[in-house]
Amino acid sequence: MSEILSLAGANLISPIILSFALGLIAALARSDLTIPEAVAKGMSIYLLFAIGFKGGVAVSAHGIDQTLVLSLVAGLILSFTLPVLAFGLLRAMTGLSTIDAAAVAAHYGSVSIVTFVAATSVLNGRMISSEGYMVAVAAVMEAPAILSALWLVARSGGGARMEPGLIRELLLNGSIVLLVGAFFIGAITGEQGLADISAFIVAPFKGVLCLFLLDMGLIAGRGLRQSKGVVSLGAVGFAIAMPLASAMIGLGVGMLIGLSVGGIVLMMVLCASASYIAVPAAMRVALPEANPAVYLTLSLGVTFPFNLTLGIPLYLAIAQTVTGG
Amino acid sequence: MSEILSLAGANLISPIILSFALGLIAALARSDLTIPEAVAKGMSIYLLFAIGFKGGVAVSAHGIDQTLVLSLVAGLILSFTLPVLAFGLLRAMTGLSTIDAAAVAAHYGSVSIVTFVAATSVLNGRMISSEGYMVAVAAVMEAPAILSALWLVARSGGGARMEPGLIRELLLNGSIVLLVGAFFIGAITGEQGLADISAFIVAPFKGVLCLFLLDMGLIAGRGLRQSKGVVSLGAVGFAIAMPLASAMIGLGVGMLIGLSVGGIVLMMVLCASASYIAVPAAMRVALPEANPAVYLTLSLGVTFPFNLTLGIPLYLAIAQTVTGG
Amino acid sequence: MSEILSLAGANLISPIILSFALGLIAALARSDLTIPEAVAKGMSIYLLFAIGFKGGVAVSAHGIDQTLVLSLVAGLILSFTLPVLAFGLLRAMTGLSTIDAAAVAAHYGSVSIVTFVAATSVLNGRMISSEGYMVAVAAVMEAPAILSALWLVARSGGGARMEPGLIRELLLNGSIVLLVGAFFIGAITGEQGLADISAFIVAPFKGVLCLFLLDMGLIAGRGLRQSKGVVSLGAVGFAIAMPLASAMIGLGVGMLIGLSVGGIVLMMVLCASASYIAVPAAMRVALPEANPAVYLTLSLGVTFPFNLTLGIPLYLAIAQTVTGG
Amino acid sequence: MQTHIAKRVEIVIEAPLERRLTDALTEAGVTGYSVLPVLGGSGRSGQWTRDGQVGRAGMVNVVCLIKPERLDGLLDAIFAVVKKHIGVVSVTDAQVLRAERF
Amino acid sequence: MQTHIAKRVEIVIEAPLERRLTDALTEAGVTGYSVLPVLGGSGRSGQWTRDGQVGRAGMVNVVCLIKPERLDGLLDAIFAVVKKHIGVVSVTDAQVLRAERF
Amino acid sequence: MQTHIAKRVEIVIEAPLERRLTDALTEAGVTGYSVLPVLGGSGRSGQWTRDGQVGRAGMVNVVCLIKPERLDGLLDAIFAVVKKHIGVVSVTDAQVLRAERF
Ligand SMILES: Nc1ncnc2c1ncn2[C@@H]1O[C@H](COP(=O)(O)O)[C@@H](O)[C@H]1O
Ligand SMILES: Nc1ncnc2c1ncn2[C@@H]1O[C@H](COP(=O)(O)O)[C@@H](O)[C@H]1O
Ligand SMILES: Nc1ncnc2c1ncn2[C@@H]1O[C@H](COP(=O)(O)O)[C@@H](O)[C@H]1O
Ligand code: NA
Ligand code: NA
Ligand code: NA
Repeated sequence: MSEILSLAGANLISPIILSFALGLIAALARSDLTIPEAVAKGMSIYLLFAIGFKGGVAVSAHGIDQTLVLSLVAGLILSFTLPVLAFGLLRAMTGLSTIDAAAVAAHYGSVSIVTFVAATSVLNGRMISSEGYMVAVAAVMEAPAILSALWLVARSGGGARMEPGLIRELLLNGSIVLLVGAFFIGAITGEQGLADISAFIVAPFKGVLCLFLLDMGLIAGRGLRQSKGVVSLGAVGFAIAMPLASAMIGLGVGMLIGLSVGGIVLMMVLCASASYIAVPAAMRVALPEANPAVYLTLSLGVTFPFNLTLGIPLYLAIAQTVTGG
Repeated sequence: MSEILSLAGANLISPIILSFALGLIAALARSDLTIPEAVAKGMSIYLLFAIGFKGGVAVSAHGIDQTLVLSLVAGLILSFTLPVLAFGLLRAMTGLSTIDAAAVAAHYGSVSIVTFVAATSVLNGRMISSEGYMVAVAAVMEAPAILSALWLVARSGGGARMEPGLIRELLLNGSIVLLVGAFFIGAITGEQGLADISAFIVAPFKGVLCLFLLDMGLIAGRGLRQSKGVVSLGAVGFAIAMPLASAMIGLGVGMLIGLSVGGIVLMMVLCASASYIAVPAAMRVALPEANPAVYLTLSLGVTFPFNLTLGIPLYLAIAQTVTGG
Repeated sequence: MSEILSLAGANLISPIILSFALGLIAALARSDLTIPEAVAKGMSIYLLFAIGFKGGVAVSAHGIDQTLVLSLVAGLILSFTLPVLAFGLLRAMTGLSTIDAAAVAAHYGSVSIVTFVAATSVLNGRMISSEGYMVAVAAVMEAPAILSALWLVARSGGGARMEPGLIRELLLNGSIVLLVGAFFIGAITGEQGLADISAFIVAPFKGVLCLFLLDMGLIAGRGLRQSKGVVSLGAVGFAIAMPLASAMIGLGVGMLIGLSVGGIVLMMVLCASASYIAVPAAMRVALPEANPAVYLTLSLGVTFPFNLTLGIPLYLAIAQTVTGG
Repeated sequence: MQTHIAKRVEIVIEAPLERRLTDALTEAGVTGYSVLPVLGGSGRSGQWTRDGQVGRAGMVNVVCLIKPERLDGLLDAIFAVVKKHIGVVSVTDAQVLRAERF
Repeated sequence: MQTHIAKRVEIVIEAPLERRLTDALTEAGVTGYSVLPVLGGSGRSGQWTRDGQVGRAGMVNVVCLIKPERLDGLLDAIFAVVKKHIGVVSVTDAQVLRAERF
Repeated sequence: MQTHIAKRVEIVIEAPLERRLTDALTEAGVTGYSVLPVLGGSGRSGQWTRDGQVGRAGMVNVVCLIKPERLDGLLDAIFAVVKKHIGVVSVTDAQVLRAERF
């Protein structure tokens, strides 16, 4: 226990977490500090490209082992099914309408790439290796949850629109294409490719992540300020209970598949994290009646900081304890 | 021959080319992946500054040899005359109007700095040195072709507008000023200056180039999708024949001047590449009747990827064979 | 003397200064070279974060010595009082109205972070260490001068508006929050934090500074072109006399407090430099009747380049001579 | 200079719906439109800003000049898209040069 | 499609005053507004451009659709903010869908 | 609040011609104008977007408020620039505060 706490403590005083805290505080204090939209988008492109590329290189180096396909399939199934769990929890814990609950559920079945990146960075800092293809699992988990949410609404007789072109749009979403594309470029060019561009995608990575998290903190803080009274205590409880529950499922799945400790932690983080970039945009198209303030507050305002600060070290400690690693 | 192929193959699986391919595929598949305009412009400023600076440092290190002036003069003459060749080929191979043909010709007399940068990066990867001032030759070749195109139209009785201020605008074009300015800064501050900022302009250079080519791929792909039916097969043939012909002229000129193998390759690339940034904007002012879809499709949609993938390794192989280098 | 000149000469041929000169020349020659607003803002965020972080790390490494509090208090007092000196000089040397003079005075009591950064970079280049907390002094000196200027106007019966919320806005200004926040992150995470992200905030720092100064040169040049006839010779004289006088005051204060030579130079630079980012925006709110062309021309068009080129080496030479360092 | 009567329709709509709206405009037979960025704003659904956003957040302003006789059909097409969504539509009387373009 | 008469008020104002203007709009009871970026321009106080700016420089264009009867009160509120500052205000007659929103 | 009749002229024009247009406006005696960015659009010459563009591509929206009596001269000046180029021009009736500025 004290080990977990010291781990969490060490995690909390990293530049990454403190940058997020700075953004959060600045926004809550109504500072006019902002990061231009183009710069924020540029950093997110950089992070997706770098993480995808490094994942691909790792696969090219260690080869494709048999758990790769299992992991991808598991990711797919998890992304399809976690929303059902989330939906159930939401109906039990909150008074949200079917549509709002389904929309929130979509976010929790999908993933937050930044949380994934932060977890990778914690693993790297502790010299714990992980399967390179976990980044492909992350990509696979982005979209299916949205379809589950639409199905949940349809089942309840709600007016979810399975718009023509929506599935296509989900699969060809910019972040997925970039992540998967960079993964393949990394897998094809391998160590040689990495050597070519590591001064760009490896060395400054953590620093860029700091500024990106500063921005995330600013957005989360602004969102929290806007959303006073929008979410109930029960909803906040959900936003902490759900990642914990999902992480346990991720733990079980990861062990079943036979992932390394690092891989298990990343699988837990993928399950536990909630999308706040791709899914919100999809929801505006597919479930416009759902209230954005609710799902953004929960996923970006509560679950994201929870995972970033306490979740990741906790998942790591649990994974290490359980696997004896 | 098999050597050329293996060279081309090695070139094709570099992160740079694959990033371009990723952008192209993403755009053709209608993914919503985009790079913000400000980020793309920022990267292009970075690349121009870095390439100019490094060229200047190289000149300050190796001194000004007698071929410098010859190269600049040759570049000027080539940029003035290549459009005439292009215009002739276009009239022979395509049914383009005088004005469209002249506009296309202007692009092929000018240069693509990104192609030049990609070639430099291939040379560096093979440890082939080249004259630092080739970057100044590139700058010198940007604008003259535009004047030739206007002259071609005027000669045919067309309504080319030699607008007041146009020449001034061409010479003080942002990319030329930045490239030449950075060249002088590099030449003045030399190795000491390079040591100061090499962690910025040397180390991450190739990585930035990848993201920039991703963007070029996105733009080229979007252009190709838009321009279905705009360009004839003859025009596409021109867009491949012209760089090959120009490269041969560049080869002859480079040998005549006495450039190194690396310098000859860069001279071939400058001749073979076609502008798609500065010249299109100038054409909208000077030859507004010309159809932008035609010249953009040919220069960015056909010639640029051709040079990037097959052209550069081919020119290198030819230069090495001919010079015995 | 000749030593000062050679120092100034060495300073003048650094990539940083030459980049500024390039921007200035490009703008004066009406080149269309521009840096996108988002990129410029991104670079300024990077610079503030990096400089704040490094200052914090320095404090965490060397500990808080007793001069820290003295320096902060001195910075506060200087920022409050320098506008009075500036106002007096302006009334003596120029025919500016009370309101214009007060607005200009506010700029000279505040600081230019970029000048501070350039000075740090000169000190680093000469291996002269300085107190890490000088960056906190810089933050402390940003805002008070604005209040002094409003007081100067009110005293003269002018209509300065002490708007509700203005003080809050000044203190929570984005640059102050970022600088101070990064300082604390650096102080908390210390050498370990620096090691994590030094490839991002240390290695490429000077290169980013070059591009940022290129942009400053472009803005200054555009401003100078616009402002023909706006400022009198007397005002230009002020824009050179004021930094010299302030630097001397900074020298005295720095020695009194017991700063190191590097610290004294930075204190001189803080006193001598004039704001051109935060204060102009505040003036538009608080003193809208003041003419922006006047204060921007003086602070960005005259004092900034003066400090950058001649001022910094001069202050360094003086500090070394006086302290015998 | 000869001018012609036209209607200027401006639609502030959520960015994720931009393509759906412009597709609807095209189907309704407009000859062109322009998309202008919006930095931020406020409405019944609260305040928002584009600052620092990474996803397709915020609103865009789609401007469409049309012949007056097309207005009704166009508004129907627009309404079908914005109906359930956040957004405002305004129409102003305008005059255009080169009527043959609209 | 049923439309309703409205006024479209557009204010080009210095960026540092944006928040003060939108606060004044909100106090004057408008139900919403949109802020559009301006890249550059020219006026009595000279020419300017956003290019390369680091601070809160330049102007923004605040657009506000309102019921006609609110116009006078709104213009007073706007004028109190822009009075001493750089900026221009224009009003056009417009028609809006979904009148209940304004 | 006293308002004055004016015309609001909006020109969507190719970015490379921006300076030529604003020079023509200034020569035609306008007292000011604002340039707004356009993200993308569609017209007879196809669809376009600013995304990822490096050069001076795309269009800008130049807005100009003028006294009604200046309109004709202004449209002539504008037309001389846009004639051969891609672009649309619209005029709406407007009212402005502070008439002395126009
Ligand atoms: N009255 C209005 N005038 C101008 N823009 C508005 C107005 N009402 C809403 N908007 C814009 O439309 C967005 C959505 O409005 P709403 O659906 O009311 O939340 C707002 O955030 C504004 O950008
Ligand atoms: N007549 C006008 N039409 C459109 N925008 C204008 C006009 N006059 C001024 N502006 C805008 O308002 C800003 C300030 O104008 P001014 O207060 O006259 O300097 C200018 O820089 C333009 O962006
Ligand atoms: N009817 C229209 N309404 C609004 N903008 C238009 C319209 N037609 C054209 N545009 C804009 O003007 C640009 C050029 O139009 P065009 O010359 O028709 O290709 C388009 O890409 C749009 O941005
Ligand atoms: Na999840
Ligand atoms: Na060429
Ligand atoms: Na000062």
